[in-house]
Amino acid sequence: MKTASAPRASETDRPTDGARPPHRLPFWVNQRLGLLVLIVALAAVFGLLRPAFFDERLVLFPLLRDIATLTVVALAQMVVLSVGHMNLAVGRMAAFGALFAGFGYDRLGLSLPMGLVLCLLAGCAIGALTGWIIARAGVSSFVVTLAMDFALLGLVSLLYSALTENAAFTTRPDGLTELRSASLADICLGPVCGSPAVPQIAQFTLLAVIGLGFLYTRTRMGRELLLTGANPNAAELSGIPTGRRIILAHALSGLLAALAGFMAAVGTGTFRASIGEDFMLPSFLGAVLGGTLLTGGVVSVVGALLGTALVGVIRKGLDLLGVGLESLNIYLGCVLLLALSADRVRTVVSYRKVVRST
Amino acid sequence: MNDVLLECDDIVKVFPGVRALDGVGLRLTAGSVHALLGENGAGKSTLIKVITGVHAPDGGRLLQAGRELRLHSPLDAAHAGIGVVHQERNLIPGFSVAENITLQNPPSRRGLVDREAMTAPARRCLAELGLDIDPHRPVRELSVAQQQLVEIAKALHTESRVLLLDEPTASLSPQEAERLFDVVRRLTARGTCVVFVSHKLEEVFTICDTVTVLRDGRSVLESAPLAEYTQDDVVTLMVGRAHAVTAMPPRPVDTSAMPALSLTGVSTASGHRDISLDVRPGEIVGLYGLVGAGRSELVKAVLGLDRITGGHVRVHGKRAKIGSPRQALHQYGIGYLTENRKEEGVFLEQPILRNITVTVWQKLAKALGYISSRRERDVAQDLVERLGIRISGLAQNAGELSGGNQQKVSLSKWLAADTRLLVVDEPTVGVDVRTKHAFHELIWELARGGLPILLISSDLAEMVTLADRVVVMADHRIRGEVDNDHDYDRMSGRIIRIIHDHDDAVVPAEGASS
Amino acid sequence: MTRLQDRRAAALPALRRYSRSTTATLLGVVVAGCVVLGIASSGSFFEGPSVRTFLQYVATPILIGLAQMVALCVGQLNLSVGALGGFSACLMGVLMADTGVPAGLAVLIGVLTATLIGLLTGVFIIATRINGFIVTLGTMTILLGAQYRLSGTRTIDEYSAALRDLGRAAPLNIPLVFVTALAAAALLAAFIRRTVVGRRLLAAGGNPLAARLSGISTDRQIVLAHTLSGLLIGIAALTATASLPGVNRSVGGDWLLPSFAAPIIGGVALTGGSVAVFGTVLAAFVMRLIDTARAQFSLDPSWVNFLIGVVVLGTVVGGRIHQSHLEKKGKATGGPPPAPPADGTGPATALAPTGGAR
Amino acid sequence: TVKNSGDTGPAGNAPAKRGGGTAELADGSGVKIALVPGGAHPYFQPWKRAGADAKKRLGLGDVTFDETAEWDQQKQNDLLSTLAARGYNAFGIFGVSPTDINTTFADLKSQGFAVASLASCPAGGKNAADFCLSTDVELAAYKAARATIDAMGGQGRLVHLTGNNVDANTQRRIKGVKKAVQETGGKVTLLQTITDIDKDLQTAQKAVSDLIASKGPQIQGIVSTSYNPAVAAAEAVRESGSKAKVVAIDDDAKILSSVKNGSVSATVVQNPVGQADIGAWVLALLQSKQCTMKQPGVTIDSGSFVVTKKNVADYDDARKAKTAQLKKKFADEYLSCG
Ligand SMILES: Nc1ncnc2c1ncn2[C@@H]1O[C@H](COP(=O)(O)OP(=O)(O)OP(=O)(O)O)[C@@H](O)[C@H]1O
Ligand SMILES: Nc1ncnc2c1ncn2[C@@H]1O[C@H](COP(=O)(O)OP(=O)(O)OP(=O)(O)O)[C@@H](O)[C@H]1O
Ligand SMILES: [Mg+2]
Ligand SMILES: [Mg+2]
Repeated sequence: MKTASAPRASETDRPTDGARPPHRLPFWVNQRLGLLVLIVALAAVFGLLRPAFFDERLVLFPLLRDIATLTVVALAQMVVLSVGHMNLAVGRMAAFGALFAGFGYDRLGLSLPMGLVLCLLAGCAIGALTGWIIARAGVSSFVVTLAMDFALLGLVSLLYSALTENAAFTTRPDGLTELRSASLADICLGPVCGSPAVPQIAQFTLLAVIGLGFLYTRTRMGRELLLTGANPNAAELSGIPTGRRIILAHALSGLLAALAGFMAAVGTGTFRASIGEDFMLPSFLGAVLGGTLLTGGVVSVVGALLGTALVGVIRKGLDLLGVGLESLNIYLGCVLLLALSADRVRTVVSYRKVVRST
Repeated sequence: MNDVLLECDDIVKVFPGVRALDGVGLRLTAGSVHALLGENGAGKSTLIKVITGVHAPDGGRLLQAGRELRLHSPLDAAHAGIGVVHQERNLIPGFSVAENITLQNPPSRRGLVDREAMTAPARRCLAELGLDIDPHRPVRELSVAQQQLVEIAKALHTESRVLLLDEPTASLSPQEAERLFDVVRRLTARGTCVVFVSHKLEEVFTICDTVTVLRDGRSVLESAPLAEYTQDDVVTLMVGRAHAVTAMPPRPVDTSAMPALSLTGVSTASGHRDISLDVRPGEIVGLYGLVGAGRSELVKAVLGLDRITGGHVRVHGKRAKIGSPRQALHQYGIGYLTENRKEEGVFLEQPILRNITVTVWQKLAKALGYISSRRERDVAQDLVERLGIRISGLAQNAGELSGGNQQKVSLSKWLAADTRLLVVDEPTVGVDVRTKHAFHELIWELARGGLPILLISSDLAEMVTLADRVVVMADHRIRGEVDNDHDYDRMSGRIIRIIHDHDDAVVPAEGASS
Repeated sequence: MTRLQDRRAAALPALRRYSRSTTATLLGVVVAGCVVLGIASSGSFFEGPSVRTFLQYVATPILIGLAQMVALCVGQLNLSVGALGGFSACLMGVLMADTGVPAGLAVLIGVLTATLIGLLTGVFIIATRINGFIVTLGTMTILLGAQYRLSGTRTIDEYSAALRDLGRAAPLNIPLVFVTALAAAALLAAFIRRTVVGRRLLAAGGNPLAARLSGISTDRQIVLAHTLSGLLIGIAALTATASLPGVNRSVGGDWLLPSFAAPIIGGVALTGGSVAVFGTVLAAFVMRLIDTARAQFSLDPSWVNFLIGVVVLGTVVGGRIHQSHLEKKGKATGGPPPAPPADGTGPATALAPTGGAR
Repeated sequence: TVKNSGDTGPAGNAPAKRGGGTAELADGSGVKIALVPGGAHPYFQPWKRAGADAKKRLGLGDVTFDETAEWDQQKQNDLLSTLAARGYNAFGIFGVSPTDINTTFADLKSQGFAVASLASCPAGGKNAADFCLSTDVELAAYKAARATIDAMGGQGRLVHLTGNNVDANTQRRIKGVKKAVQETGGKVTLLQTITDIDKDLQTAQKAVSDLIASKGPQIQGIVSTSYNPAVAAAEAVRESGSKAKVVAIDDDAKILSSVKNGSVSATVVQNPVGQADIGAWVLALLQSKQCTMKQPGVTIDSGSFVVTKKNVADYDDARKAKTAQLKKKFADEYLSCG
């Protein structure tokens, strides 16, 4: 059905996580590879301009910690995008989850892992509720998650105001401070220790990436999620329980959002209402940059990680160059668009080559 | 009358991984009907898209009246007097029929569209095809076949010297097709050249004068007079070797068995009244009717996609309340191949692999829902080979396949899922001769194995080949029933009579049975 | 055949009714809301100053909602609504206050700049084939930077008194800015319904491939949509500059979400091909009613947010349950071809094929 | 507003001399100070000039002003470590999240940097920075409310406009205003506290207009403890001809001009110049190891002043005097040098 002679987005962006790469296209046409190359190239440029870019403790560690958190946020969005929906309440679901963790630590005296479990359960529950409403009512996910965003925005502030003095739970369970600052350097196998650049909190991200990667490439659920997103009518007619898959996607999204909220709280120190306020745009940006289609049916787990990393690296580099606020955003936007246009040239050239070689 | 209107010279078109056209030539003369034939994926639609400016050719040139013609967009083609009906329906769902028909050059005054002025020409084009629909209705409310006709009406509206019809009759019944041929004859009499693509060779031989046959993107026969060839010659050219039609082994039906699906006095929200119908194990029941008769709607209602307002549905003797196709599949084992492949059949932007295996995941899944990609691929590969689907890899997107191959993909998922009752709605739309035979054999074999099959088809020949009995529907009611004696002419006569006699109150069922 | 025609004649109005039901619901909500507020304020809600205040602030949501609607119409999202609006407003302010450009000229430059930026965004999208979502996110970032560079942290207010007077003028208590917004809405509705160019725009959104095959350049429509979107944002910026106490870097800060909310609540599908000018206007009214209610009942914003969310979610679920109840009773006749339940995207998207540059 | 910086130099040096030379910075060339506000806001703009002046005057290695934190604690943390990587070794910080900022301070301290909490102190009474030099947020709000009550003539109904509800500083402001209202013993009542309207000017304007449209006649005073609502309130009150008195906070040019034209009765000015000026000086002393804090984590009020039409011309003198006095106090009481 493709009619454009130039490659269209869907032709060249097709990520490979969900399926094997179309074997007729060589590996370097892969979009994720393009992102990786961009990231490495930008890091090299920034490293040359400011050698401090490779400072493990002061630059790479926080950078990776940020990427770790925002990747989970992007994954939370990606999961709903896979069924062709959106979750405008990602940030608020993160705050909602973090509220429960904070409450658990502060009032119930839970241990670190138990609090996390409570947080994830809360996120999953609110996500499932959202999904249920969407599936049941058949109303656009945009409207429902927007309404959910409002409801949670109000609820979370009300609960914090009622339960705390300064709109934050400040009790810290044992291990929280360590989790925040621990890196692989704290894990040693005999004399060999890991890199101090890699934060331990990234383990959650790793788990999420592997879990979702497995889900989307290897399992029935993952495939059914994608097909539900690709064409809900055809999916329903093919015997896929689309309603249940929609609920599943939203529940997973809530769970991941809550995980991100927990990670954000660990990163800054307390469980507060403002967690997740700025999650919405990065969630879309990371996912979409990575090759996930807003129209559903195509996701890329690794892409979400790379997309998030690209933005993180650009921002970090600009910070290191000491770009002030009056130029920061201008450069940020320009670098992003230029980098992507450059990558687009690569894709077009590679596509032409493939066509010529056929 | 023998002036050449358009000439293709050594056209090449390459997609990543396939040379869809590899040096194709074509000469179109005024006042002729030119058949463009070839198996699924041979490159017919691609050639048409090159001629209409959708694809830029990677080699070769187009000549119009001896001068080279460069097309940069479909609009250029329209300006050059080339009209087209593409294989896939391409209408704007939210626009009215009239507006779709006049989309190319809407009547307007000073930039303002003139809605009144578009109804008259739209009515005229529709009337030419004998189609009676309100031009103000949005096309999303029309049935697939009606949309197909609107698409043709749209092409008629742009009065062109060269008219390319890519499988226009695929989902039409012979009666509608005949109307179309009248139109085609009128056009050629005016000096238009019509290019006609079809897999129904009978049609081709009734109306075409010249023929080009494509195989694997090459023209194996170029602009030759059709009269010099027989149907078998053409098939041999298309397939590349002699194509023998195997006779189907006899298949007895136990008429006393309990019906697998039985409708009694069913009426639906979409207007069906008093529908009674039985399908027994091992039986192929044909459901025939003109475009818009309500066959597809009836099945959809049975599958829970529309409300049943009266009567009973029994599956294997038990009263059934089916709420969704999913329930139909998993609880009652009913598979439904939709007629609307583009919107409900295939997942265009998804790999072929997933398109085929979607119905079997539940069976393949092990602990944690893990699906071994090897086994999945085996299932798909097996079907791809059985149906001869032309793909460049299982990971290719279904949307990149030729129309007929998409249909096969849509079909194969129901063959993969072993269901206890199969409903197939226009199963061989756009499927080439060889595969159609293969498919007929497959259906036949399934039925021989005891599977009850409800076959909805506008292809009367297909009905006559496969069905045990044909139930005729018109205007949302069952008008009669004919036992199949596998004689095309006799059958078509009887069926037409039933359809046209329905004003005379109830027509007694011809033949026998229920 | 006659029976068939009868049936059709009966089905037609029913279908029309269905397609307009969103608008009808919204109209009902607006009327009911006004009545409730009127009673609660013991009539003062209908007095001159209240009416004026009410209408004064409907203008912005209408204009930005329409701007977003035009982009949605061709299946694009415009994330730079707020940033572009804020930037144009600051540009007008700076031109008048700092460089002494006469008000008329400054306003013209501002609106034209917004239009031009919209045009460039569109051109960039089709030239690079990068997802419009990412591109507008990029332009959003750049424009935010530019806005800050123009205005810094100050509030620019030393500009034309005449412009401000116009911004506040309200003959018969109908503010001019509101009239401007309504005029824009009417013109836009006429443009899309009546002109050939407008129909092309809608066709390209409804089925990009079909439009292309009918000789309509989808690329051109995308550029046109972004340009129009820019123009409407420019007008929104103009009304903001005229009616605000001054312009600063916060202007446009909360336009993004309302710009989506208005058209989507008004019945526009995210997938393109549908417009609902009246629905968008009504949705803007609904959102404004909530503001007013908040002031009228001295509600705590947390409670307001919570209640909005819960009420919308409740209505969504309740409405659907009610509808299926009706269907069971067989009262709904001649409804549209049934979409599979729980496809989550509503009937409008059920048929809209995906594809095209989004 | 910082035209006084020329003479703060001598004023700054004076107490140092009296301290026996010990509090006078010997060599600041190794000290690189970063002044990091929570994000862009008019309040922090004086830091830029004051920081640059301090650099010149004290001969510091560098002083930078970086507002790219964008009101996000995580971004601010990242920014701080990036600044550390760029070689900055002393930090004057306005923490985005008062409940989280101690963690950040502790991080920086543990890496051997001098840290000052400027313009806001961590929530919860504990301060992990070397010192906190800030206006008491609650006190400033209290003063603003008092000023409003005075302007209202000691009775009537008051509305409080402020920013993000779930922010520790907002909660403190609300407390401050409530306290002032309570002290009137019922003569003044707090009609409403409207939160979450500082995000942008249009929201603020809409909220204020709605308020005046629905409750206009009942309101005698409006106190705004954040920027955008103050701008909006001044305008709305003048427009609608309401008799309500508006009291704002901070001394952005727009607010000052409103004070001058009478649409704002008073504004409570804090002391950002002093914060940056003294902050930089003390940070340099601490980072160069010339001095230590006698009592680490001590909180010092940088002062707040009510500015009305009467003293709008010369309120800066009072602020300067307060700054000089603070310097002396630092040299005499808080620092132990040598
Ligand atoms: N956009 C595309 N991208 C990649 N391959 C394509 C694309 N369009 C067509 N092809 C390939 O080109 C070949 C020719 O396809 P075409 O649609 O012309 O076949 P056809 O002769 O019309 O077949 P059918 O009878 O099934 O309609 C097929 O192998 C098809 O897979
Ligand atoms: N009385 C009617 N009023 C309105 N629409 C009708 C009426 N009768 C038929 N139609 C239209 O015709 C369609 C009937 O479609 P259905 O798909 O069931 O027919 P069919 O017998 O399968 O024929 P085909 O699919 O070949 O058109 C309906 O979808 C509807 O759009
Ligand atoms: Mg074809
Ligand atoms: Mg049908």
